[in-house]
Order: sequence, then structure tokens, then C-alpha cells
Amino acid sequence: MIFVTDYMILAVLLFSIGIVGVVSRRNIIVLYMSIELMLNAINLIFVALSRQFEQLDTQIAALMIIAIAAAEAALFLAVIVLLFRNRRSLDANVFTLLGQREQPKNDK
Amino acid sequence: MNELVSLLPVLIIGLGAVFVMLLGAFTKLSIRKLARITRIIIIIALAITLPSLFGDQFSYYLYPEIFHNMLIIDSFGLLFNMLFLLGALLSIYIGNVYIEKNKFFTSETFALILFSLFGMMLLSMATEMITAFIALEIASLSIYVLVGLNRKSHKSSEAVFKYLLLGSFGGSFFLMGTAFIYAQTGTTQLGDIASFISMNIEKDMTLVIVGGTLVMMTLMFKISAVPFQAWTLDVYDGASLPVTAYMASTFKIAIFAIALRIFLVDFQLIQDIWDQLLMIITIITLIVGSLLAVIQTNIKRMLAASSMVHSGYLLIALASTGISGTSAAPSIIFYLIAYFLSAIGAFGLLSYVSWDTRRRATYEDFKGFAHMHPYLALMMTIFMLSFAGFPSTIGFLGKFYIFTGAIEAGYTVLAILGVLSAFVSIYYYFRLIIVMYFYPSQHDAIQLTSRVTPIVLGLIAITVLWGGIGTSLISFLPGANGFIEFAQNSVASLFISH
Amino acid sequence: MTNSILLALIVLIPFVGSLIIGFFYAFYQDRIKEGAYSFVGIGSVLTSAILSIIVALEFFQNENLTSMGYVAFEWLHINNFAINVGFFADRLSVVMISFVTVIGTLIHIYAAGYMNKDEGYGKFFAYFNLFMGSMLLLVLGDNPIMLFIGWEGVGLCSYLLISYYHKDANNVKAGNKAFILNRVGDFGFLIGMLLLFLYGGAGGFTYGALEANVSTVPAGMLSAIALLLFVGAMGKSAQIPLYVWLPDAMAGPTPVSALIHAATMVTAGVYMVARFAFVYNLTPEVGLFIAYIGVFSALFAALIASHQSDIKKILAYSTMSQLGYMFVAAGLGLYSGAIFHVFTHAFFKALLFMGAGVLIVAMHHKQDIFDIRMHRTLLPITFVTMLIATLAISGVPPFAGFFSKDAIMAHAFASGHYGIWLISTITALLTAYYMFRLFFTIFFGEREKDLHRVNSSMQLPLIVLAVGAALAGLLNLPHFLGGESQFSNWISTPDKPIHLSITTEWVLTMLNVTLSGVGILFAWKHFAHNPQPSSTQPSINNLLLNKFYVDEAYETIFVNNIRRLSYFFSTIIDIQIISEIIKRSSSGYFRLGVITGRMQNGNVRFYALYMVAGIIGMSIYLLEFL
Amino acid sequence: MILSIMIFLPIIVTAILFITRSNLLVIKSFALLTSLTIFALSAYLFTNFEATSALQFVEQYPWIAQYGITYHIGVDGYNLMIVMAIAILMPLIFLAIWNRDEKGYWYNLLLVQGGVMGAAVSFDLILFYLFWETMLLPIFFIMGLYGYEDKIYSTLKFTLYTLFGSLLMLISILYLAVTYYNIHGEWSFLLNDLKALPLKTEEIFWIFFGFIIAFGIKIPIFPFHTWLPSAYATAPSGAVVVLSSIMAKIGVYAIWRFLFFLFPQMLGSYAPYLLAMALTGLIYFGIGAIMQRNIKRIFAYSSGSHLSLILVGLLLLNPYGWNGSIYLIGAHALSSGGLFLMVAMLYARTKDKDVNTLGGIASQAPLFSIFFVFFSLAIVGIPGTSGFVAELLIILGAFEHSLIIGILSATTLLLAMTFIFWMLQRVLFGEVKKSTENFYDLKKNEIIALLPIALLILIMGIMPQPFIEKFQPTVTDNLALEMKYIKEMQK
Repeated sequence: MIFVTDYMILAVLLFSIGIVGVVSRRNIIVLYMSIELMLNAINLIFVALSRQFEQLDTQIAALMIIAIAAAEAALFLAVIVLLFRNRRSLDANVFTLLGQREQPKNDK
Repeated sequence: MNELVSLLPVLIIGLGAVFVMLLGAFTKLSIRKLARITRIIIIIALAITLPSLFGDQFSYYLYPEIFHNMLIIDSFGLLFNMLFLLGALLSIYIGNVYIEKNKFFTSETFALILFSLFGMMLLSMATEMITAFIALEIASLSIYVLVGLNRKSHKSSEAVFKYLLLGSFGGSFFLMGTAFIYAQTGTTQLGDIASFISMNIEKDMTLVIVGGTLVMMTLMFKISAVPFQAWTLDVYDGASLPVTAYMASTFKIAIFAIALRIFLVDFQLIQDIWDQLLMIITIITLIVGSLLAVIQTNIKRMLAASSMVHSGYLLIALASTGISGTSAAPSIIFYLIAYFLSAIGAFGLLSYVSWDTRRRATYEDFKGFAHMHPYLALMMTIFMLSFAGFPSTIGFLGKFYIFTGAIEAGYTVLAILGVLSAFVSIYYYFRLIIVMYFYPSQHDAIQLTSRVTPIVLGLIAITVLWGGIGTSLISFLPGANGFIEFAQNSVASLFISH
Repeated sequence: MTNSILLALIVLIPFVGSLIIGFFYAFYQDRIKEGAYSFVGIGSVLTSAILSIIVALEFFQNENLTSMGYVAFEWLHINNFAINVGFFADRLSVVMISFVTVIGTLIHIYAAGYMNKDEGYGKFFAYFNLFMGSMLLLVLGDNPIMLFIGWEGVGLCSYLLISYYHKDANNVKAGNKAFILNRVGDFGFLIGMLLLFLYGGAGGFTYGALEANVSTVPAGMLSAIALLLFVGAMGKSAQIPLYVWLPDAMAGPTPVSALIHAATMVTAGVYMVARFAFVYNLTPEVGLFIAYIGVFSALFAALIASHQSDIKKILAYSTMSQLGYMFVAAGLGLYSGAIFHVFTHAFFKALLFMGAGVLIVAMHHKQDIFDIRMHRTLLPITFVTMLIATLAISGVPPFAGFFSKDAIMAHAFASGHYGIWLISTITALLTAYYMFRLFFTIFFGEREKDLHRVNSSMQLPLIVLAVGAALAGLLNLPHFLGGESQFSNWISTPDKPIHLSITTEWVLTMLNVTLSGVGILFAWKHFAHNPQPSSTQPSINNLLLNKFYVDEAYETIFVNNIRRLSYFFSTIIDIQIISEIIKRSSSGYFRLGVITGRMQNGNVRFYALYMVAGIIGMSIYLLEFL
Repeated sequence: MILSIMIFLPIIVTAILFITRSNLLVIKSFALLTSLTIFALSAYLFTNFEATSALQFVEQYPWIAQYGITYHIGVDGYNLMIVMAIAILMPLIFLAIWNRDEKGYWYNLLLVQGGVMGAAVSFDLILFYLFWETMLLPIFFIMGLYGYEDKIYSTLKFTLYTLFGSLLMLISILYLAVTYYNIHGEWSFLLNDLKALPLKTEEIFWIFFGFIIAFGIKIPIFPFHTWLPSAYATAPSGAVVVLSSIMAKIGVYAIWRFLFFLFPQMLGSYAPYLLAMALTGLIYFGIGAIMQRNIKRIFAYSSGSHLSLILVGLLLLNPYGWNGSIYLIGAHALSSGGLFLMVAMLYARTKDKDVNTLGGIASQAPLFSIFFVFFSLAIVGIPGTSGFVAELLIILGAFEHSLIIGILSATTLLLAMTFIFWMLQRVLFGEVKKSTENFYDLKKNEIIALLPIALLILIMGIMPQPFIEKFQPTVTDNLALEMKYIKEMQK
């Protein structure tokens, strides 16, 4: 017998995996995938809960989220193309152009 | 009828966005024309919004039978909507030179601006978590694109990448939180959540609290509170100046709109759980922000860092709400107005003078600026003073209210910390003034084409001053206390029960 | 007490004169002739001289007129600190003003000749009048504050006049020295004065009121006050240890030395003590202290004087020495005697200085007596007059100095302080010696010398003063000489009564006379024919020649240490400590900022990491709560 | 109304001039005209000010109603002296700097006149704070734009110092207001309302601390003074005069007006420490001045010393001390003002501030030296000048307070003159140096600027009573009040 709590635990696990993925992986596509994973984990919760509370609008919420995820996906892919065109690389560590580098002198 | 009137602005903006997009796609209208159209749309929306601002506070759900209490209309939301509209309008007005001169501003720019505007307006009116999230995402996504408009520039592409990644990463926590809250309360409608909390206050609330914390985390991310601030510098730096101006002035405010709605009203009963947390975040935000701001040599980055500090001040107020503070909540709104004016002014002026993207707007570039453009320099000085909270500017009153509220709430320590970081801020804001005035001019004068921009900036500057010293002597034009009344009204409208 | 606006006028007129002269000098310098300046200058002083004589005559005419006063306006009134700009004259002050103004007039006339063709002619007379005004205010003020104002005023004028030839920095240094040392004295004086007010000023702050309430002041405090007041006198009247400015003060023009540093200002201290007689009579121990200071100053100065060779310096030291006598008298309660010596001394010392001035002008501004050395027949008037003066100062009867000095020493002997008496007697011998050393050296030289012509306005006053120096003594003929010391009786200061048998008085007098005779002979022996400046070989001479190295000592003890302290404050503490701390902290803050900046390394994954850290932090926080 | 005019006239004039982009001569003449108008008004003020302790020429309108911030200004015996000093000095400053051709200089001086006037007369803490801060800005600009030797560093230093102080003061003010709100349930920043609130001792300590830092830096008192020498050395003449003759005085005045009357209950226990600080400053600055080479630094230290003396006078809490220090505020404003103006003229002629390389001016420019010596003597407090009266009173008060204090504060007689005369000797007298070869004497406008100050100093020195009568009642009554409070605390 599977309770909703188990779904939630699973979802939280997936979510955490997503988080870890974002922090640990270098390839931008993988980063994006981890984020998708997180979103889907949430979807899982919503679906499970809609079963629990027997409310349909929660499923609609899930659909909404999927839509948003799709939008993000579009944007993400565009950005990935852009990045690759500009820098010929998809390694997250490459893109440190905007880092703090000036070490100004103290004139106070 | 009344409801329709209140809904109209949102509709106009939303439909306008689509309209402008289609225009851009199917006609060969010049950027200038599109800009004018956009302006007109916004002005119409503004014109509809404005009158209801001067009435006394009100609040009612919008077409409950259609939206199921997802959207609310109240003075609070209206005030914010007006700020967004103003922000967009002014950014377009001020940025027009920049936008025309730089080719990468395609016709979509305006559609995107309107879309983001639409998102923010919804956000300020949303009373339902999912709706709020969608609104947030609409706004965010269009702003991501705006940030990345300049496809050629490595910087801006990198900026959009970071913003997008971290943004969606952070955003997902909002959803997670919503899910948790829903799991316990069985609803995502703020009013219902509130009533649920009030009904079984003594019961275990773990999931709600965890969910609330996660939601809060996302909001912290958006207002770039430490340790979620890291994106701010890079994105502000990477984005083109008008966009920076737009998002710096408006988007942060939008986040506060929803934050106040959630934490001031609906989580009020369990709010004290987060007090210490907020305090800690506030303190480190202030400290780190000031530290980062001091070392910047690029004014854009300096302003970005200082915007963290300003978030810090706002968090002081947020932390001091609830307990006994009667003046803390309005002080947030007032400070937002103050910050909005100063930010739009400062960034706008920056974008106005450095429309030429090769110019990097460092302190160096501003050497001797005053000798060539005395009036612009004066305006910049006024904005800087307002940022620094120097008396006789609106920024001072903003800080004044926040600190008063903090002391009233018993957070004198926070107030003192705030004052200290204000002291540090004096250093980096005055540095710009010093550079502008006290050095011989390095570059030849920038040829400035637009005639309207300086006037707009001048008006903002005057407003900044008037907001600081303005009295109620001139009735029809709100002085210092006029703004306070707005703030107090709008906050009061939050607490109107249905 | 009768009112008389004359008193106010006496003080006011010189001030006005100086204002007029100053104004015209400042703004119309080029268009004004010297004559105009000197006319106004002399005129104003002469007027107040005449007025003072009138006042004096009033006092002579009716015996029962003890004092007169005049209140111009209220100067300050806070609680019971009520000060009027008021004037007050009793016999004491009448004596002072009459001789001050008269001698002042003479010296003005003399100066008109002396300063002839000087670029700062007008300025000189402005200062001179200003001085006269302040001096008269000092004497005639009806309360200590007014006295103090005058007191400081004369000090200021002496500063201005000493550093009159300001092109030479040394003169200005001398001026500074004078003013600073005076101010040190004034420091004490002011404190004493204020204390006197706080403890005895309940009934007001005029002399009369103070005299009435002085008994209410606790004894210890009173002697402290007396002492502090005397500190002021030390500075003003160049007594040990604050005397060092007086010899340097000779840098000023000679009339200045004559008027300020011989006849009038330096004697202000004595006047002050006499004025506060009601305090000093209650504090005999302080009086004794004063007497000792006086007598030692007298000896000390005499010793130094006998080895100097600059004519004006010698005279300066002799002034100091004579002032010593006056303080002996004042300290031992013989105020009338002190004032009488002030009176006579004014004549002969002014005379000596003016004579010296004549010589200096004649010798093209040489000042060393061995250079001046000439034959008496070259400047007969100067010779005669200076002879009289020298005899007077050496206490040779029947000249003025004899009577005044003799009375003092007699009093010292009678009051039983034999030490003081002995020292003063020795000093008398020395005085005769060094004065005649100077005299013989100058006037017994060879006949032919080219002399610069000396105009008559400088000669005339000499004669007048000479008469005074010769005969002034007769005003106070003591009993044993068949007089009844009219002066002392008339001035009626609260003296300590003493009586001395006629025979002892005779003995003492004879002793003094013989001693001065000895001194004169000794001087004749060494200096009448080919005199030598005192050789520097023997250590004692060396010591005297260098004035006991007092200046050097002061330099090292006070000046240098203050400089060191100042450096320590303004450089070490200010810059190297306080500023440094602030600099350090700000730069430290900056470094911290740079370190924080490292967080912004631009790598998105780090940013994500921070966020995760934040989330973890939040979760920990929540765990604390749940 | 009159006070408001005195405050805002210069500001409005400046705004108009700036917007209309008037040419230099117009600006100059309008600046002078404005200040003269204000002087005329102040003369009216002085004559119609009847000698009572009451607050006169009061104006009170609500400003920011929600927070009880009021526009409340007025004059009583304390600030009368300062108002007069401002009104008298400003036109003379304008006269003295007539040949300065930088527009911004004139604008800022006009602005600062408004600012200081406002700070001097405002009785609402926020209003006061507003003016207190805004009067800083013009000085900041003048120093930064037209200053000398590493101007930017010392300008920034000066600004940061003063702002640091005033920010702490802001917190103190807010704390007081909130306390008042918690008690009475309504907001008010009026001085009279916030007076003597029932606060805990440690609360008062911290609030007091906030205030004293602000005022102490502005004056400055001993440990907070390191901005002073560099700032004075940097700032051009006009700014220095404003700094030393007006702003510093306002600092002292503020201690009086605010600290004494906000916390009368604690004064008894704090006065001794402050007194110690002030005396330290008195002697410290006096000695520190002696070895300075830069003439402006010398006077920086000297005015530091005198301001400490004024402070000593306040803290004595007796009528002599108080009357004395009010009088000294006026007296020193005049004498130091005159002196700094002359230093400016000196610098304009020689381009040299080093006493070692100056000299021989007396023989080049007698008139100049006469005035210079006169003002120096006025600083030293020679009898006949206004300084003497004030110092006499303060020292008398000190002796009434206690013997030691009396002796310590009497040392001012010695300290001041030591360096002043030393400086005179180096600068005016001696050989003519290279820097002073073609030193021309005072010009007409300079004489016109200096003569009134000199005369006023003399008049105030010779017949002080008429002036003192104006503010004596204020002193007497307030002092009685203070004493009552202190007695209560001791019980």
C-alpha cells in the first residue's frame, strides 16, 4: 500500500537530486535537465495530492507547471545555442566573464 | 463596472503586448514608432489606474465567479501597478536614445517589456500561489530575454544564462513550497490558507512552515538577499542599461508586492517563526552588500551591489513588521517608492549618457562630468544623495521611516547596523559625486540627442527632492506626507477582510 | 568722595590722541607731516598733565579731601560681578599720575626730537599715547579689573614699542619675550584678582568695597591671593625670576626705555602693591617674601650691571636693582617710602636714559660705553645733567636718590630684618660703583670725536629733569635732617610705624654715604683713565658677563620642552596615532571587501552552491524551531 | 516670517541664479545684496528682541503631519548671538572674496548661509537634522572644487567624519521620538516635547553618546578633531570662515540647546567628563598649535582651543561661565572670521602658507599688518577686545566651579598668545622674504570687509553690558531650570 507521503518522499528525493545536479555537473544541458527534474518532482507531488484530496484543479496546476517548464525549455535551448555560438563550449566553468576582477586601490 | 475599470489596465497591457508583438512581426514599423505605440498603451493604462489611487482604501476580489478569488483589487495592488507602469514608461522614455542607437533592440523589445509588465501587474494582484508563480514566471521569462537581447555580446549572453539558470532554479523552490503548503492546507488560495492557519493555530504546522520558508527563499533570491545575491552583479552588469534600469526599478518592487501580501497578511499568525531568520539574512545582506559595493569601479556594478544594500534596508522593515510596528509596513512601501524614483533616475541617467556601448560607465569615465553637463551632474548628484539617504531627498525619509519602524519594533540593533551601512554607502555614492565634480574632465562632451529624456530625468529629480521636503502646502501635488498617505492606505487595504 | 569728570578726561585724552594719530597714520600716512603727529601726541599728554596737576592741587588745597571718583558707565554686571568703567583717585594715585604725566610729557618732547626722520614717526606717537592712556587707566581705575585692563594695555604697548624696529627679528623676539613673561605674571595676577573677588567681592569689586570686606577672606586664601598678585608685579616690574625680559627690552627706541622701562610702567608693580596695601598689611609673611625677592633682585642686578658694557643694558639692570629697593620698602610696609623712591627714581632714571639717548645719537648709534668714551666738554649739558643723575642714583646727598633710598634702608634696619638691610647696603655700594664706572668711562675720554648733531628738543628735557633729580628729595626730608617727611605724611598710605633713634639714623646714613663714596673712588681708580672691559678669564666674571646663564636655563627648561610637547601632540598623537587608526580601519574594511569580492567569481555553479548553502542554513534554522 | 525669509532667501536666490545661468557679476552682486538684506533683517531682529528668556519670532507649521514633524523655528538668547554672527559675517565674506571668479563658489556660499541659519534657529529635531546635514554639502563642494593641497582626500575625510557623527545622532533622535510615541501614543519631534523623557540610565547614555559624537566631531572636541587641520588647510577662505566662525559655533550651541535640555536629568553626572574632555582639548590644541608650520593649521588648532574654552564655559553650569561662553561665541566668531579672511588675503598675495618662508610683511603693507595684529590680539583676548570680556567671565566661572578647573582654563591666557605672537613674529616682521617681495597692501573692498569686524570687536570689548543684557535673562532662567533638575537627580 503506497501512501501519499511516500510519493512526497520520492519527490523530495528527486528534487534533491536535481539540486545536487545543478551544483555538481558542468555541462549546461545537464544543468538544465536537473532543473527539469526538480520541476517534475513538484509535479509528482501535485498529482499525488490531487489524488489525495480528490481535487481536479491541482492537476490543472500540474499542467500549468508543465507549460511553464516548456516555456523555460524553449528559452533554455535558445540560450544554449547562443552560448555555444558565442564561445564554442557548454562547460559552465567557462562562463566567468562577469566575475569580480577589478582590485581597486583604497583612496579613503 | 467598477471591477472592469480596475481590470482594464491589466487587460490593456496584456492585449497590448500581443498587439505590439504582432505589429513587430508583420509590419515594418520602425523602432521609434513601436516605442511610441507602447508608450501610448502604457499611458492609457496609467490614466485608468491613476484616479482610483486618490480614493480611500478599498479591496475586493475580482470577478470571484470567474477567477475564484485568484485575483484581488485593492489600493495596495493599484499603487504597485502604478509604479510598474510608471517604471516601464520612464525606462522607455529615458532609454529611447539608447534603444534607437543600438541595433540589437529588435521590435520584440517592447512586446517583452509589456509582457513583463503584465506579469508584474498580475503578481501584485495575485492571491493564489500558482497564479502568483505563473505571473512571476511571465515577468521573469520576458525579463530573461530582455537581459539577453544583445546576442553579439558575450557578456549579455552569459548574463542571461546565469539569470535563467539560477532564476528557474530558485523559482522551483517557490513551487515546492506551494506544494508543501497545499499538502497540509489543501488549498493554494491565500485567504483560505490564512483562515486554515488561524483555525488550527495550535496544531502542528510543519509543512506550512517549511513551505513558507521555501517560498520566502525564492523571494529572497529575487530581491537578491545574501546568500542568494550572487547573480545580481553579473546580470546587472551584463544586461544593457535600459533593461537594467527597468528591472532594477520595477522588478524588485514586484517581488515585494507578493512578499508583503503573503507574509504580512496570510502568514501573520506564524510570522514570528521567521523573525530571527529574517534578522540574520538582513544583517548579512547589509554587510556583504556594503562590502561588495565599496570595491566596485564600474558604476553599474556599484549600483547593483548597492541595490543589495537597499534590499537589506527593506528586509529590516520586513523583519520589524508584525510585532508591534505600526509604521514598519508602510515604511516598506514608502521606501520602495523612494528607491524606485532614485533607481529609475540613476540607471536612466546612466543609460542616457552611456548609450554608446563601448563606454563602460566606470568612475573613470565620469571624471569631470559636471564641467560639461552641469544639469545632468546635478541630477545624478540628487539621485546619489537620495540613495545615500541624505536629508532633503526622499531617500532620507525612506530610511527615516524604516529606522523608526525598526526602533519601534525593538530592533534598535538593526537600525544601528542600517545606519552604519548607510555611512559606508556615503563613501561609494559620494565617490561618484567627487569624480563628477572635483576632477578635470577627461573625455570630450557626449553628444546627447534626445530632448525629452533630460526633462523626464529632471522631473524625477524634482520629485525626489519634493518627496523629501515637500509639504502639504500645495494640495494637488503629493509631497512627503502625500506619499506616506499612499503607503499607509495601501497597507491598510491589505487587512480589509472579506 | 567727590565726583570729578577730570579723572575720566585725564585717561581719555591720551587714548583719543592715539586714535587720531593712529587713524591718520594708517590711512593718510603720506600726506601728514611729522609735526602734526608730535603736536597731537605731545598736546594730548600735556593736557592730561595739566589736568592731573589741577587734580593734585585740589588735593593740596583742602586737607580733608581724601579721594575723588567718577563712574563713566557700567561695564559688566552679572550677579554681583558688577564692574563699572569708573575712576578713583586718592593721594597715592594723584602722586602717580602727576609725575607720570609730567615726565611723560617731557619724554614725548624728547622723543619728538629723537624719532626725527623716522618712517614710523606717527606710529610711534600713536603707541606712546596709547601707553600713556593705559598707564593712567591703570593708576586711576577704581577697581582691579580696570587696573588689569590698564596693566595689560601697558604690557601690549611695551611689546609694540620694543619690537618697534621690526625689520630686525631679534627686536621682535625681545618684544615677544617681554610680552610673554608679562603675561605669565598677569596669569598669576588675574587668578589672584578673581580669587579676591570670589572670596572678598561680596560687597562689590571696587577698592573701597574690597578694603571693607577683606577681613572676610580666609587667612590662607588671602596670603595666596597676595602672593599671586605679586606674581603679576614680578612680571611687570622685572623681579626675580621674571626679570629676563627687561634687558632685552632695551631693543626699543631710547625714549621708550626712558618712559616705559624706567620711569613708569615698571613701577606699576610697586604701585599695585601699595594700592593693595590693605591685603599686604594682613599678610606680613608675603610682605617679607616680597622684600627678600626685592633685595635679591637688587643685588643680582647690581652684580650683573657692574660687568656689562652696553650703556642701555647697564641702565636696565640698574632699574631692576632700584625696583628691588622699592619692593623691599613695599614688602616691609613702607609704602610711602616705596612710592617716594618710585617718584625720585622716575626723575633720575629717565634722565639717565635720555642722556644715554643723547650720547647714542651723538655717537651714531653706538651703545658700548667703551666705544662712546669721549670728553665731557663735547656735550656739556649732557655731562652735567648725567652727573647729577648719577650722583642721585648713587645716593649721594643732597640729591633725590639719597633720601628715598636711605629711608628704605633705615626702615629695613629698623624692622629688624638685618639680612635685608645688609644686602641692600652692599647693593648701594655696588650701585655707586657701576654707575660711576659707566660715567667715568664715558666722559673721561679724549677730546676729538666726530659727533652727530643733537637737536635741542632732546637737550631741554634733560635740564628740567635734572632739577627734579637734584631737588625732588627735599620733598620728603626726614626728621633727623630737620624735615618732617611731608611726602610720606601727606600721601598717608597705611605704613607700618617704626621708630629709630636719631643717632642710629645718623650712623646708618653716614655708613651709606661713605660706602657710596668708596664705590665711586673704586670706579674712578679703574675707569677714569684707559678703562678695560671686564676680562672674561676668571670664572666669576664670566658668570656675571653671561648674566648667570639664566636665559639659557629658561630656554632649555621651558621653551624646548613646550616645543617638544607640541611636536608630540600635533605629530605623534594626531597623525601617527589617531589618524593612523582610522586609516588602518578603513583600509582593513576595504581589504575585507576585496575578499568578499572573490565570492563573485563569475562561475554560475558557485552561485548555485551559495544558494544551496543558504537553503541548508534555512533548514538548520527550521530544525531549531520544529 | 522674518526668520523664514532669513533662511530661505539665499536658497531661493541661488536656485534662480542657477537656473537663469546669470553671469558672474550678477551672481556676485545678488549674493552680496541678499546677505545685506539678511543683515538688515537681523538688525531688525536684534533691536526688536526684548531681553527675556522667552522664545521669540516663533513660527510653527505642521510639516510631515503623520510623524509630527513640525516646522518650528524661533530665536532666544542663545541663538540670537549665532544668528547675528551669521548675518554679520556673510556679507563681509562676500566682500572679502569679491575677486573670486568661480560661480560655484558663490552659489555654495549662499546656500550655506541658508543652511547654517536654519540649523541655528530650528527647534524641531528632524528640521534641525535636515539643516545640520544640508549645511555640510555646500562646504563639501567648495572644499572639493576650490580647495588646496590634496583636496579630495581631506574633503572626503571631512565629509565622512561629520556624516558619521550625524548618522549616529539620527538614531538617537529616532529613539527619543519612538520613546515619546510609546508614552503619549503620538509622534512628535519637537524639542519641547522630547525634553526630559523618562529613560533608563543606559538608554540615555547611548543616546547622549550619539549626540555628543555628532556635535563633538563638528566642533571638534578632543579625540574627534583629526579632520580639522587638514580640512582648514584645504578649504578656501570663505569655507574656512564658515567652518570655524559659524558651523563650529553651531556645534557648541547644539550641545547646549539639545543635550542640556533633552537630558537635564543626566547633565549633573556627565558634565564632569565632558568638562575633562573640553579642558584637555583646550590645552592640547593650544600646545599643538605651537609647532605648526602652515599658518592655516595654526589657526585651525587655535580655534579648536577656543571652542573647547567655550565648551568649558557651558559645562561650568554657572552664570559667569554661560554668559561668558555665549559672549565668546560671538566674540570668537568675529575675531576668527576676521583673521581667516586676512589669512586668505595673505595667501592670495603670496601663494604661501608656510610661516618659515613668510616674513617682513609689516614693512611692505603696514595697514595689512595693523589689522592682522589687531585680530590676533582679539583672538588672544587682549583687554579692550570682546574676547577679553568673554574669557574673563569664563575663567571667573571656572574659579567659582573649582580652583583646579579655574587654573587649567586660565592657561588659555598663556597658550593662545604663545603661538599667536610667535606666528606674528614669523609672518609679519623680520626681513622681507622672496614670497612677500611684492606684497601689496589692503584693497578698498578688503578694508570695507574688515573694518566693521574690527570696530564691532572693539565696541563689544569696551561696553559689553548692552550685548550681554540681551541674553542674560535666558541664561538665568534656563540655568535655574537645569539646577532644579540636577538637584532632583541628586535626591
